[in-house]
Amino acid sequence: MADEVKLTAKSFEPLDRSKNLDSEKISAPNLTFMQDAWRRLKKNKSAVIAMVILILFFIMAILSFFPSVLPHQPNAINTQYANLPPKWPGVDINGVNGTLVQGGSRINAYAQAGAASNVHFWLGTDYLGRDLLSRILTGTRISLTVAVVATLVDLLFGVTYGMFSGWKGGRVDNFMQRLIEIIMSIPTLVIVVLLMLILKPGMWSIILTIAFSSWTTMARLTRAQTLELKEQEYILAARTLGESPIKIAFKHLLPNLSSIIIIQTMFTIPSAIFFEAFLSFVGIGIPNPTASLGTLLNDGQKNFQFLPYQMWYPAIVLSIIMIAFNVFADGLRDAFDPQTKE
Amino acid sequence: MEDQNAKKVLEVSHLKQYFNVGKKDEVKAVDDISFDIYEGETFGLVGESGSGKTTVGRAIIHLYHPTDGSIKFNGDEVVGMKDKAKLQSLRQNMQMIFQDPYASLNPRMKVRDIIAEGIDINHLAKSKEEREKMVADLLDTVGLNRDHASRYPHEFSGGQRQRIGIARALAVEPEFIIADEPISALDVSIQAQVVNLLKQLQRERHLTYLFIAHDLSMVKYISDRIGVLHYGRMLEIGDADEVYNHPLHDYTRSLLSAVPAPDPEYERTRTQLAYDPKYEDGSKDRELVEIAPRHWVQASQDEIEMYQKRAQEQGLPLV
Amino acid sequence: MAKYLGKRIFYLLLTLFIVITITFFLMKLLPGTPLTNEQKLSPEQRELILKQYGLTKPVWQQYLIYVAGIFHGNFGTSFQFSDQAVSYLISSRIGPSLLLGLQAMIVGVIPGILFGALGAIKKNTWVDTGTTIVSILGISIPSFVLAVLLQYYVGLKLGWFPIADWGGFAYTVLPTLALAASPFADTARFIRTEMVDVLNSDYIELATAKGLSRMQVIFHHALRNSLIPVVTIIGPLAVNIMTGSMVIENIFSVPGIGEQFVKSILTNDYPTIMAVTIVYSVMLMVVLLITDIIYGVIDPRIRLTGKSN
Amino acid sequence: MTGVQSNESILKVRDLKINFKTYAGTVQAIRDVSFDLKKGETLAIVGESGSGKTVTTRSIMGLLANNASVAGGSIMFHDKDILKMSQKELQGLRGAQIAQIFQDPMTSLDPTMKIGRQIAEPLMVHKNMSKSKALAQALEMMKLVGITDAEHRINDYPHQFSGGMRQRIVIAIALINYPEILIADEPTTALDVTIQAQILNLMRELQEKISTSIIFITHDLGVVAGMADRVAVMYAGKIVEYGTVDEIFYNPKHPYTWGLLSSMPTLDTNGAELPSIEGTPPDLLDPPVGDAFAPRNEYALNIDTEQEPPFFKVSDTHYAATWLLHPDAPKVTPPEQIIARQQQYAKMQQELAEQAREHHVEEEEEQP
Amino acid sequence: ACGSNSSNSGSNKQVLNWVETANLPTMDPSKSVDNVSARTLNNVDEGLLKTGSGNKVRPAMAKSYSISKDGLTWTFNLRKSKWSNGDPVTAQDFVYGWQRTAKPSTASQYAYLLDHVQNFDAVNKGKMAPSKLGIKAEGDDKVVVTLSKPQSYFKYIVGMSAAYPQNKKVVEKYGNKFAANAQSAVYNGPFKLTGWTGTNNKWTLVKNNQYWDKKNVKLSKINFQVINDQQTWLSQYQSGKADEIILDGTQFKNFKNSKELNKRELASTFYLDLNQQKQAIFKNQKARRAISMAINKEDFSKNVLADGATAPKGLVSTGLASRDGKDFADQAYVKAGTEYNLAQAKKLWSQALKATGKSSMTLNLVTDDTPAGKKASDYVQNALSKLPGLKIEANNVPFNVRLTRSTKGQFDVLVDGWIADYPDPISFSSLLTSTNSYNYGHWKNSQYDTLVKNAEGKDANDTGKRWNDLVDAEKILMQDQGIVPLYQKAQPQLLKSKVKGVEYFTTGAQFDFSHAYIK
Ligand SMILES: Nc1ncnc2c1ncn2[C@@H]1O[C@H](COP(=O)(O)OP(=O)(O)OP(=O)(O)O)[C@@H](O)[C@H]1O
Ligand SMILES: Nc1ncnc2c1ncn2[C@@H]1O[C@H](COP(=O)(O)OP(=O)(O)OP(=O)(O)O)[C@@H](O)[C@H]1O
Ligand SMILES: [Mg+2]
Ligand SMILES: [Mg+2]
Repeated sequence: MADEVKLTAKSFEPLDRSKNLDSEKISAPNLTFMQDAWRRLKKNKSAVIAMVILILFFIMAILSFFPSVLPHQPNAINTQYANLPPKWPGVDINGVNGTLVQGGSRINAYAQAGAASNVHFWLGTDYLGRDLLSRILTGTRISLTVAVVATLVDLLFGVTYGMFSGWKGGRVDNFMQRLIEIIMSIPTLVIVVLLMLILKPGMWSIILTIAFSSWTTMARLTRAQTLELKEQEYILAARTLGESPIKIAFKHLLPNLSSIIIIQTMFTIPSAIFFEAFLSFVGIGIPNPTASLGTLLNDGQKNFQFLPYQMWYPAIVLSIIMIAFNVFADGLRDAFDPQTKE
Repeated sequence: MEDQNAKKVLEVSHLKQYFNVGKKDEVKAVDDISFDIYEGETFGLVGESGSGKTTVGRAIIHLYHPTDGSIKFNGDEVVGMKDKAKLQSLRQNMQMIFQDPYASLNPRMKVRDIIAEGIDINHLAKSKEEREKMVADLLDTVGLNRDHASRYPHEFSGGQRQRIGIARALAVEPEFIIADEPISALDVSIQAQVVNLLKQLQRERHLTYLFIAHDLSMVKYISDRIGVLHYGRMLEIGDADEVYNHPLHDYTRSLLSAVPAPDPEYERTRTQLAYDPKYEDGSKDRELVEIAPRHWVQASQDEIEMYQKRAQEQGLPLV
Repeated sequence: MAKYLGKRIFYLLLTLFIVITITFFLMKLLPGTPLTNEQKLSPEQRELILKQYGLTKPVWQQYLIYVAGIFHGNFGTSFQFSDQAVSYLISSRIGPSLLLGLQAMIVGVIPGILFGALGAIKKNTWVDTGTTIVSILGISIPSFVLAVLLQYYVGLKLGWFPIADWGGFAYTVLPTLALAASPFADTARFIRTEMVDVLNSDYIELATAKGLSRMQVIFHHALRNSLIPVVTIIGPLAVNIMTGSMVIENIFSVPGIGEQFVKSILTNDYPTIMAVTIVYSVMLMVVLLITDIIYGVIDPRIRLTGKSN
Repeated sequence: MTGVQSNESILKVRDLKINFKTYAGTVQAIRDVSFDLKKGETLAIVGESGSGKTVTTRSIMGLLANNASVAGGSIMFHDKDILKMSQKELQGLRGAQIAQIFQDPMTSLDPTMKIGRQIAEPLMVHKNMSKSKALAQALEMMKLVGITDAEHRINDYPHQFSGGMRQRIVIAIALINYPEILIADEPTTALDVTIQAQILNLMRELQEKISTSIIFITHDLGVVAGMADRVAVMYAGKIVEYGTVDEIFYNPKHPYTWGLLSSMPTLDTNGAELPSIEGTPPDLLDPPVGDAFAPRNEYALNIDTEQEPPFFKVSDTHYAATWLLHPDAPKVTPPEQIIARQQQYAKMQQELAEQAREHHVEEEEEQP
Repeated sequence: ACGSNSSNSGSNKQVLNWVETANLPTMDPSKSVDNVSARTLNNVDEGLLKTGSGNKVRPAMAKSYSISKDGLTWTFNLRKSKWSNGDPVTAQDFVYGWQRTAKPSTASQYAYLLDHVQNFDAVNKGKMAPSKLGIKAEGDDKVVVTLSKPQSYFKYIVGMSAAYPQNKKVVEKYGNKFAANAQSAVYNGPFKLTGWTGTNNKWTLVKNNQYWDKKNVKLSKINFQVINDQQTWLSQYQSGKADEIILDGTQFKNFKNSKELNKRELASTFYLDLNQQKQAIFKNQKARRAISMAINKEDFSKNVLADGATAPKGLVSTGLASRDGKDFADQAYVKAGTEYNLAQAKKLWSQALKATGKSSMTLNLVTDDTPAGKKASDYVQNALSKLPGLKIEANNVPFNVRLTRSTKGQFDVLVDGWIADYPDPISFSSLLTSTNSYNYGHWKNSQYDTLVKNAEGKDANDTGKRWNDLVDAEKILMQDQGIVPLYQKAQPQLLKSKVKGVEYFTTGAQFDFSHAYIK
């Protein structure tokens, strides 16, 4: 029952309706869709770390365009200093003090090579005495370029193809899907190998071939999604208003495809990098003297037992980039999903 | 209520809309239906799920290519219309409000841009300011706050979203609106808000509605005339009160008997009529026949008499 | 069903035909002949050798002969191995590749499913984080780096398994592990995402409401439904593993078809390259067909219909 | 209507408070909810979306989301507090003594399991029944819920059934163990009227047969009128009014109930405008002081913004939480429709009284 | 956990585990073109004579031979010996084998080795019946070969697989499946082949009990396995699964002091061909010299290859042939031809470039993608890029593609290599004659041509003159910088110390296991 609190008569006067009690007044922060995604992304610590790492790698990759900022010329040969292990000035820990085990005993490789005491290579050198750090940096650039350009092609072509096919539907769609099926039935490696044999070997051929074989997945994904989206009532609404298909594609389809595209892109990038590495391993990768992470790994693998650093460092860099891309992709996916519980 | 010789806004005759024609899973979603809608009236279309209501609406607004039949809007044939200018004017004069307030708004567009889409397409605003003002006015019209223009759809409740959808349709100042179950996804208390808004807009702007729903009480409340759809066929057309109070077709009767009312006493006594689709089977040719004035029922020649008797029993004058 | 299968097989053959045609003419663009010591051959000898390989006829005739040969299982003669039929070469080498691929799929996919499911069940706990990290690592390390590490540490240093060569189960262990990393990681991640969705679905709630324990819910309802989309990736993945094992085969000296493919590329052995391509395509298409059928078995909703989407 | 009813409460919910931890803060989804469920009765809970109906029932099933926390209260089922039960005990409870029917028949069945097995599963889990025996019972249950040709359909998958049929299957699953309590969370919202009518009839019939108590959740007052013995009206995580179905429909006291009732057109509603409840429900992250309904209430008093209204007794079975029932409150005229309803109620009461006199039947009185 | 049964218990078991880096493509003596089959054939079959360590020739199927005065008739007296199936090896088998190699339908790519044999050209072109080839059987145990011109090194040629005897019965029985797997061939050498299916990665040589000298064959088995990966190979060696490994540079460095190390020299020179037909600038000697002088061969072989390879003295490799204790390479050494002098190189290149009227040019450098090829590519590209106005584009291509591109002249600078077929300078010298198809750079020098021609013809029987002809030719080649020598290959090998008696020679098949044993 009602507990007896002091209730004044005034309490029982009708509430003044003019007093605005509408909770609707509180306006939501005025953010664009991208800003909202960005805000969510910023909340995801691991994704932010991954993003920072990626940005760092991209910066380093771009900086490596200017050889003057690199510790050494990446392609400069100095055979006197061939196969020197890492040496960090002032640090005397095995692994970074310029010593290595040779013929069963630990020797000072720098002394053996007659290097002055001020000579040090942070990550060691390769068989031509080229600085591994500088090569890893340029190698990262090449690998990222391969990945990014291949992905761009993939995006522009794959997405357009998928959207068109899905939007048109019917016979056109059927035909376009058959075409994709045919391309997909040729194993990627076979396509790449065939194209590599025909084209002049080089970075651009690799990019082209990787792009050529990877866009089908993107196209299929966007097509499936487009098929679903085009039945959505907001698309129908746009059609009843007389919006042109092109505009519908840009205003309605693309934004709603964006997360799936981004995620797929984030998977394409690492696989392109891997593929390049793999091609180098098979012996049809980037031509020398250009380094890519793949060629570096391939070179390093051959002497893993005696010069383990030559494989470890490129492998670590590659793995970090991969992990960063994966984590970042996960983060982005969550950020672009408004359903994500924050 | 419209008078007999009011202008026909929409004339649908022998409309057929089949899907997957020629395949095993052919669906006759709409099978030879005809009806007219007069200027200023609300024509309610009811029927159970899958009866073809949405399909009718979409065929009228040129989202589908009908298999057969004709749809005339203000006297112009819509089916197969190719003329760009005419199409654009059709799209300006005829609009649609959708069923699902969650799926009908692009989640990645601001309310402002959603509402202004039609304005942009038809170049109705000469400047950015004018566009802004039009949007604000539309928001006012549908009872939303002007500030809401900068928000995203997901920040609104179902009822508010439906208002945004209405504002979008109104933006091009149409004269005819197809409302495809605009309230069935909404909560009861919100339904009334939306229905009130639609009614108010009709009064202010002399709109004509094709109102699709399966909630019969709401359809009856809002409509002037009602068509009952079943298995893609129109079974009964008549004035709202007539159809409700004196249903002639068995299906309509069964449908009405299934509607629960917020009245326990009535509910205790209500019995649902079982429906036997014998007056619908494909064995006979049936047509809409005017049994009582302005009250049509789908019947074959030999069934007319039976319906006339039913009408008489309910005290309806015969034609 | 029969009609559906018929249609699929028709498409399969059509695709195969196109693949054959494309590869054949691409190969014709490539430089090189079966001759390694071309310089020292008399023109007569040259002619004879080319004739032996059927390379003196006009290209379109070669094409017809080739296509006709395929129907009889004849893929021509290897350039690398003189007088060896390519079909023999491939059939004698496909076994180890298939075995490795199969083992790797089993070793990768099953723990992958368990790992992924575990992550989903323990969503947002340290278990989830742990499984995620492991599976990301699985994706992030190139298989050949893993192979080198396994070979050096497990094979040479620990001496647990043979370093290379082929000759019994023990020899398959290291290559299988190196190969299994990527299917493991892929399935784990896929299952996790899928399972999180499934666990949020109404029927899982109903299952819980029936009084099923968490484990019963997961094994009777969640797992099967999470598997549906995974099946679609497993097919191509399996083919990739079986065909993409060339690096692993190379490192572990496995006499497989992948290793042979690399050698064929390096020795311009075009008939073999072409045949391997065709074999790969057939495998891919057959696997895709099988996955579609399995898909239907797991998911009754799409059973017996001609629609694959 | 209903089967055997008694006065025995098999479920007592007291002062239930449930919060959800979210990124934005704590959502106070259930704020002090108390009600009883009697043996054999149907209790309807109505209220608009987000008012806490589902959360209430989920807490009864012990199925709260991970981020939920029970801030207080108890749910006594046969003298045991469900909120304090272990997972094992809860598993024993679910699907055996308490079962649930969900809203959407299209998604609540496992798409990859034969429906026979799905129906039989609770038997196998709770009664350790062999599969074949359980399937035999499942078949009986399928027939009971009106699935024609059950023998053949027992091996079908959910997608081979229509929505109405699927809902029957869901009901069969819920009833297979003859539960004491059946929770139906909007079981017909996704269905159209004719199917809805069938399902409701079915539920009534089954209730009679197995005399289970039903908690029926819906926002469709028409359905409530036909199904319920008693009704609880929820708003913003609270029950604002409860009583017998007649009391709620013919003599509602809370302005929110008024709004609900009058915003629904009946077949004979006419007129230019439907009365409607303007505005939107409050944000439960930060529930307003006083009466949560005040901002949307045209009869709001000053005190509504200051203090929460307690329950005022209308009759032994009817309570409403509105300051309008306070003796000091001004007399307000409810909306027309409500007046009409009250008049009808008065008439009914009168008739009833007359009948009672005539037949000398003693009316049992319910205790609050 | 496994495989423990084979490794250590083998000390008294005469089993050798050998590694190859490529598959065995054929066992048909007429068709063998590669190292692997040459090596295997050399141990399962035997020709008239056999080349052993120190390039010494010793009797094999022929217990003795004689040469006519004019050097044109060689008579071989066969010993009694048998094929592995028990058939006797007869003079007819040699006649049959040689005819088979020579006739065009066999399409033997190494048939040219027999080009001094009378009528070879006509037979090889199909213009004459094979029976007209200058080889005759006199009875079962005498083979008489008639040459069209004297050939002092013919003794080496008769030991090569193209000149092996062939069992007509067996060859005809198997037709074109002859020697396509272990069963479809017979062997007359110390071992016979088993376990080879034609395409597999493993095969085994087991002692041939029909071999005439079987009492000196100690090994009962030689297991071969194909390993493609250098790191894997080393691991296999270290774990005792392989008894030998050819080291790469880094590995070499780590085993420099190992007792198991054998530095194996090879009669193999790698050099650059400069394509005069494609790039006119290479017609200019200055340009060619500039290229040579820009490359530090010493540095490359010692520090980059670092596997014991040496800086070459010219085209003909060191250690291939000597006369009066003087090595051919030393005698023909022209310092300027291999010297490194960057300053001079730049000067010369500028001059040459000016003469063409261009200020800069881009040249492509074609190498194969073997590890050594890659290293050469890296190093040479870097070195040449230092020349003014020169940009080098490197093309690393698979070995067979490199061959194709060489033949078709699709290169500007080519890293080419040659392994002597037999230990005579002519094996190298003949390469650079203007008509030789291996002369990919199309360097032309009539004096050189004449000198080589004299060595093969007019002076063929006069060892001294012939020697001088070839030395002079080599000098001309290097003075004119017809090619740019890069390095002389080495094969540092680790061989388990328990393995004894493996015979090594620098040309052709390289290894002979007939006297090897396990201690
Ligand atoms: N694009 C299509 N392809 C195939 N069949 C279709 C298509 N659209 C609708 N149908 C079928 O046509 C019939 C009528 O569908 P429609 O959507 O018009 O029904 P409705 O009356 O609007 O039902 P609801 O009340 O469920 O919205 C249904 O059986 C439906 O399955
Ligand atoms: N897991 C959760 N986390 C946070 N908030 C929740 C959660 N579950 C429910 N809520 C909130 O609790 C409140 C009550 O929700 P509930 O689902 O009980 O409403 P309802 O009355 O069943 O509504 P409807 O008619 O839409 O089903 C809502 O405000 C909802 O947002
Ligand atoms: Mg519809
Ligand atoms: Mg709910």
